[in-house]
Amino acid sequence: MVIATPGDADVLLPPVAHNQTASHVIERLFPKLADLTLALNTVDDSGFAPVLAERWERRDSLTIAFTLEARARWQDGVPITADDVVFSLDVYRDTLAASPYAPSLEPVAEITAENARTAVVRFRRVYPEQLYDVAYHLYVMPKHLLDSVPRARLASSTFARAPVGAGPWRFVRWTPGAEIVVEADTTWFRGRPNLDRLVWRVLPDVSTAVTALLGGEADALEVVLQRDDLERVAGAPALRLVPYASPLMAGILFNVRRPPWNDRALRRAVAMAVDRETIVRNLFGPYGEVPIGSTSRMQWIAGAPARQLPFDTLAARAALDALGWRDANGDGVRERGGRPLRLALLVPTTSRARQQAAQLVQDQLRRVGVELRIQPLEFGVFDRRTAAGDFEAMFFSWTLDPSPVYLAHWWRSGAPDNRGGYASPAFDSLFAEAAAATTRTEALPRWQRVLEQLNDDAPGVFIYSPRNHAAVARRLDGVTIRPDSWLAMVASWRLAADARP
Amino acid sequence: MTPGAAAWRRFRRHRPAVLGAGLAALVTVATLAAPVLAPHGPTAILDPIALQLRPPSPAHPLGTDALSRDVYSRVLHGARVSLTVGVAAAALATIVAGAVGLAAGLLGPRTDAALMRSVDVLLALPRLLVVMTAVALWESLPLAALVGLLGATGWFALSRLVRSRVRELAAADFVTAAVALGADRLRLARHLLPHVGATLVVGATLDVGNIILLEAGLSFLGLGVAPPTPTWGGMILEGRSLMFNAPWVALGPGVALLLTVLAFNLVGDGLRDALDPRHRGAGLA
Amino acid sequence: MTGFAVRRLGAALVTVLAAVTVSFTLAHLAPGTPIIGDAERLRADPAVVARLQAQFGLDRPLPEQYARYLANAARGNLGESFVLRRSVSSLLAERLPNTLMLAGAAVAASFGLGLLVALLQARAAGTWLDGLLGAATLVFYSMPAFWLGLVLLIVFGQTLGWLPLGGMTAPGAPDDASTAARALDVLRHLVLPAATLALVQTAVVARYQRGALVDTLGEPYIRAARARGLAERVVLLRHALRASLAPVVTLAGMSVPALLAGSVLVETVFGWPGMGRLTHDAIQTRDYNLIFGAALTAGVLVALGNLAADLATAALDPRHRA
Amino acid sequence: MSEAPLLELRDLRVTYTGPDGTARAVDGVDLVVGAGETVGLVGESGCGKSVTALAILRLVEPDGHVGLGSSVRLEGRDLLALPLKELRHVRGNHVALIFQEPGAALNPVLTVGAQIAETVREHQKVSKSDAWARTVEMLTLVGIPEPEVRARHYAHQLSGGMRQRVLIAMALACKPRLLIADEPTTALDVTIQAEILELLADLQRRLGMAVLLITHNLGVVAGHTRRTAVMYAGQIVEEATTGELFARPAHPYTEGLLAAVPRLGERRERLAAIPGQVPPATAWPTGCRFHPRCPYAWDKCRGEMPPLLDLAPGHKARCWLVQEPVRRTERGPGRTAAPPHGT
Repeated sequence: MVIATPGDADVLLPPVAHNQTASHVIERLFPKLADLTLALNTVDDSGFAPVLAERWERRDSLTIAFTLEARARWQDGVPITADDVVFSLDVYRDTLAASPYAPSLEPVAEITAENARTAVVRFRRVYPEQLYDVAYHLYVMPKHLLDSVPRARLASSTFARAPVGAGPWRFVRWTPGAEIVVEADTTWFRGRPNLDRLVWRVLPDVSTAVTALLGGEADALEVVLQRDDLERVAGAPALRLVPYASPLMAGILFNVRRPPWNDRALRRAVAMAVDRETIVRNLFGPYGEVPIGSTSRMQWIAGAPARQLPFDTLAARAALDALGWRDANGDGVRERGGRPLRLALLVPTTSRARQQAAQLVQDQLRRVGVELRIQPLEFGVFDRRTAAGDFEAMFFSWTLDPSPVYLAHWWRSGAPDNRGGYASPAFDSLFAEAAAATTRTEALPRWQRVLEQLNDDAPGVFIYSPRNHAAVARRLDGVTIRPDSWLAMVASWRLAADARP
Repeated sequence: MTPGAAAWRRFRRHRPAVLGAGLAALVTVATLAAPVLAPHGPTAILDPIALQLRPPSPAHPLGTDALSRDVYSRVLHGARVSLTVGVAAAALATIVAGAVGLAAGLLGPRTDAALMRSVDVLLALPRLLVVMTAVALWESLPLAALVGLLGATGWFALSRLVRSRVRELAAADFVTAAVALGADRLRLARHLLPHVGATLVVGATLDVGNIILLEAGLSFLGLGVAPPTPTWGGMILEGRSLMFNAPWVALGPGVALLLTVLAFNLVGDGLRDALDPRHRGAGLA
Repeated sequence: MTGFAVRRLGAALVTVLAAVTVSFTLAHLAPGTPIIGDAERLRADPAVVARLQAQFGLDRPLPEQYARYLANAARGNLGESFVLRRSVSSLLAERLPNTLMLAGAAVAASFGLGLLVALLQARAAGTWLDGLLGAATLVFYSMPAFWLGLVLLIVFGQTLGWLPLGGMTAPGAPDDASTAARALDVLRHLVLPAATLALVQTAVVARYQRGALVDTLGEPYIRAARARGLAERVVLLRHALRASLAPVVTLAGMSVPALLAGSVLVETVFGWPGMGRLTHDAIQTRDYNLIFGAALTAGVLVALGNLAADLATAALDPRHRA
Repeated sequence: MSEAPLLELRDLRVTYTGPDGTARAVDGVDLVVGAGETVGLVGESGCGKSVTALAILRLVEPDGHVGLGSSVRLEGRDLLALPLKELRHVRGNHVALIFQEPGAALNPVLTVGAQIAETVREHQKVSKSDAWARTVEMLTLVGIPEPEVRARHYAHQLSGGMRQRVLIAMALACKPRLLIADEPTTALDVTIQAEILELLADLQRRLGMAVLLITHNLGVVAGHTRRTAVMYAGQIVEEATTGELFARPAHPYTEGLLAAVPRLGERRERLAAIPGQVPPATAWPTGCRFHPRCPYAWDKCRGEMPPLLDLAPGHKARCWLVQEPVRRTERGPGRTAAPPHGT
């Protein structure tokens, strides 16, 4: 199967890889202890299936002991032991390796190898998603091949370009800028994948990827986002669209440290002037939706009936007037105390959807007398400036974690990814309550209040959450997609009976 | 018949050049009269849902883009950036080229050697890459800085032509006479300027086309003027990802770009043939 | 001869040095700091950042960084890419052949075609054919390469479906594919990008060469050759073309900067994994070492181009063999 | 009747059309060159003699046009009507041409030997090595030392005299029946001029070819040609045996030319020259074309163009003085006050 991918991988080593393509390949090659099932239930242990660990037991509220599968081997033949698990956590944690995933493993106090087949994980505190954190965020790597590599050099090691894993797939080759090939490991201890090989074909952008699919040069594409591309795929006889809930949510984030955007009422007025429905229809046609708040379709809390700010230009104008922002000089932009109501919005040049949406927002805000200045930036610069808080507003697009607990990274006071500086004791306490709930039924109303708090405070405008559609060739059967990671179930995909040679 | 009139006659007879001049005039008029000629504003979002990506029709002769803006109106307005940058940067480059060429030709062999060696080296730099690096590293560059950058990297070849023309003239009798009469170098430069004028005018005209292409290339790489200001290169960039679905988005600005550059190149060729009789025959038939 | 060689070598060295110096200056004049790894790594921990800065030598004063860079470069060590986390030389080694292939094909094609057009025009100077071809070359000369690429892509890639849409190889070629099959595959992918680059270059060659040919055809020795009863083909190819070739060959050697610039745009349009795209990405992500490495490579290529032009001129025109 | 002469030009007319109008560069020239004969064609530059030479081999195309009524017969065959392929067989093979600038007539990027050899191979079915042997032989013949080495040289490596020898070798390589030498010595040093002329004369004797020697210098034809035609403004103005011409010039132009010839042992500050310049070919004067420069001109000369008038057997001149010789004595040439140079 040829997978069209817009953009090459960076490195094929779990703790240091950053981009999508790399993570998709890595997920095929390296084993986790256990993995989420299709239900994406992160809260309790029933949502997990064994992978490297054949079973696990909770010894106390802070300890889980994993028993490793006896047949598990690295693809060079060396058996996988608990030492590898210990080693892997150490790599993730090493500041020299500087893994971006280290914060997700922060709740893990330590892992010890009780014997070759038993790895014992101790957590720092009691919370419902302990298993999720250690199983979902930790890939196990071969200690015997990586131990000798200096940690700061891991990313540039030869291993990171030609990894030896223990997943259902085996690395074949990586031709940078062109393709990455893996093949089915027929000896894998949980049974071989149906397909023989997977090829990631690097293409310059989604549109070209779609064209490659239409031309039969590729079989699958993770997301067809925009309306025109979707319509092209929908009209192609050899392809079909496989819908799945998207982990993505995008919108505008205010830097609330910068006046006048520290003014909650001003932010609310601006949020009310944004016609999110029109933007979503323009971008995605019928294939996207307006999120209920800071969540995406994929998260199980997305169905909560959260209260939102209405789209109401009149109310927005009235609110702005009331705040003293008026257009006295008739230039179409409101001002207060001689200062025009301007908002500089950083948008990465790499995202066509965000560029387009930003221009629509610009047009909509102009109608209520707010001038939006779009500043397109290369992604690296965009990321650096927003991380440093050097911005007034940013057009973000977040790939959310299956667990809503990770919303904390963005909104909790002083959290590492809280780029806009939003700080609300009310939110923090509501969040703590929600995260402590041990069942979904108990948690849902609490999460709804979390989302409503954010909607009310308007630290951002939550504009769109696409309805993801993978484009897949009709000759493929059994295509199941787990929303958080579209290729998670690829081992069970197969060629349709009539497509077999 | 004065030399000027003779040149004008030669230019008028040069049919492609007249065509080019007509085209250039048309583009200039379009630039100035864009607000009158364009049925819509360049950034006017007409109806983001119903009028998105409409193919060309009587209402929208060049179709609409993903934001339902009228491509025709945007192309008209896009001429402004292209033309402003092209003409201003070419003018700047020409002034520098003239100054450096005169200096090299008149200030003695040492200055000459130093300047021309430097020009050799500068000529070896890929212009697009240098400008690209500067633009990308400075994150957001005002239009004037872009003009400065394109002008500052555009004078190398022309300065060399000017210099050799100056050297040729310096050997001529009237210059020798002027030197014998004790004319200082500044005066001499003033004497010579009209004579290198032809070289400068031709060089400037041809460089306008080059610079317009360069600016479009930068915009195409996402390194140009920020949206929503329409630029042809930026419009082609927007149209690029849509080229399979809505080719008209990239087609309109591309043709406009082509015609504009073509116009300046035609005029430049015509001027060269008209002003520089030695060059006749080597140009375009 | 030795003097000639030394002078040329000196000029080449200066060219390379200038390329590096300009990129170094631009990079350090620009506001902001280089991105090491990426933003997330930066955010990780100020101590880590400092350590990485030290590791890459970015905490040193500028002149020292420059001197250090040159010293290392002279030893063949171009450092490590901050973003791609691989040695710059291995990245360049990987991408350079692709660009050379693309540019080489474009140069070869543009020369063949350009000379052909020029010959047709010069032979029929002043006729409608000359005018038509002249107009055609001027149109291509005035055409933005990236736009031409898009148009070719739509026509030959999408509408006609004759040629692939981008990249350099078809995906997932079996490991046991024959060398010939692989070469053919790359060739199919090469056609459109090379044609894009070549068509613009063809216009340059044709315009230049037509002028040179028309001038040469007016030379007494051409009339003398005709007077000796030589066939028109011999007069045109052996006498006129050869005698007028030197300037255009020089032009080819000097066109390396233009080709490099063109390759940035064309590689972006076609997703060709070459130097141009690498350089573009390096500039966009402020990958300093990679920018310098690319500039160094560009300088070397330009110098080699100039050198090749000198040698070719000497080979073509005995008057220059001094 | 007798056989057709080697070369016979009848009413040769060549026009060029340019931005300033139509130039009648050659305007009705009749000329005969017999086999083995040496004929001189003399005139100032711009009088049409070089164009005549080129027109013989149809080398004026495509810029120039040969008149419809003109004919150029080589042994009876009209070269003007010949298909290009057959004409090429004549060029360089039966009729060879050498030009005045020996440097400019050699291709700078090919070795001189290669240029001779290619001519041989164009006209004779010989192998490369045979052609090369012939090349060396010819270079030896024209008196070039170390011919093997010189053959591999480029034009810029040879002296002017050497180049002219090479051109002669090249012209003679195919043993032509007619050699047209257009100012073969003008660009050379005086001492070398004589050498080259001697060489030509010598070769002509040995190879038995005819030579049409074109020059602006009557001194060159003296002693080298049997007959001489004088050209002015596109027309033959006088034709006679060389001795007759020198002894009894009939046309004032010829007189002028003779006066301009430096005589041996005579040192003069300035050559006596004909006042004025050859008018541009786009605007020949009406009447006798020489009348604006002629010291004898009277009304008839301004109004009516004289035909070629027979003066003696084999001596013709295009001048009304032939009919009214008395006018010559009435007004001597010395009486005209002419500007020293043209403007």
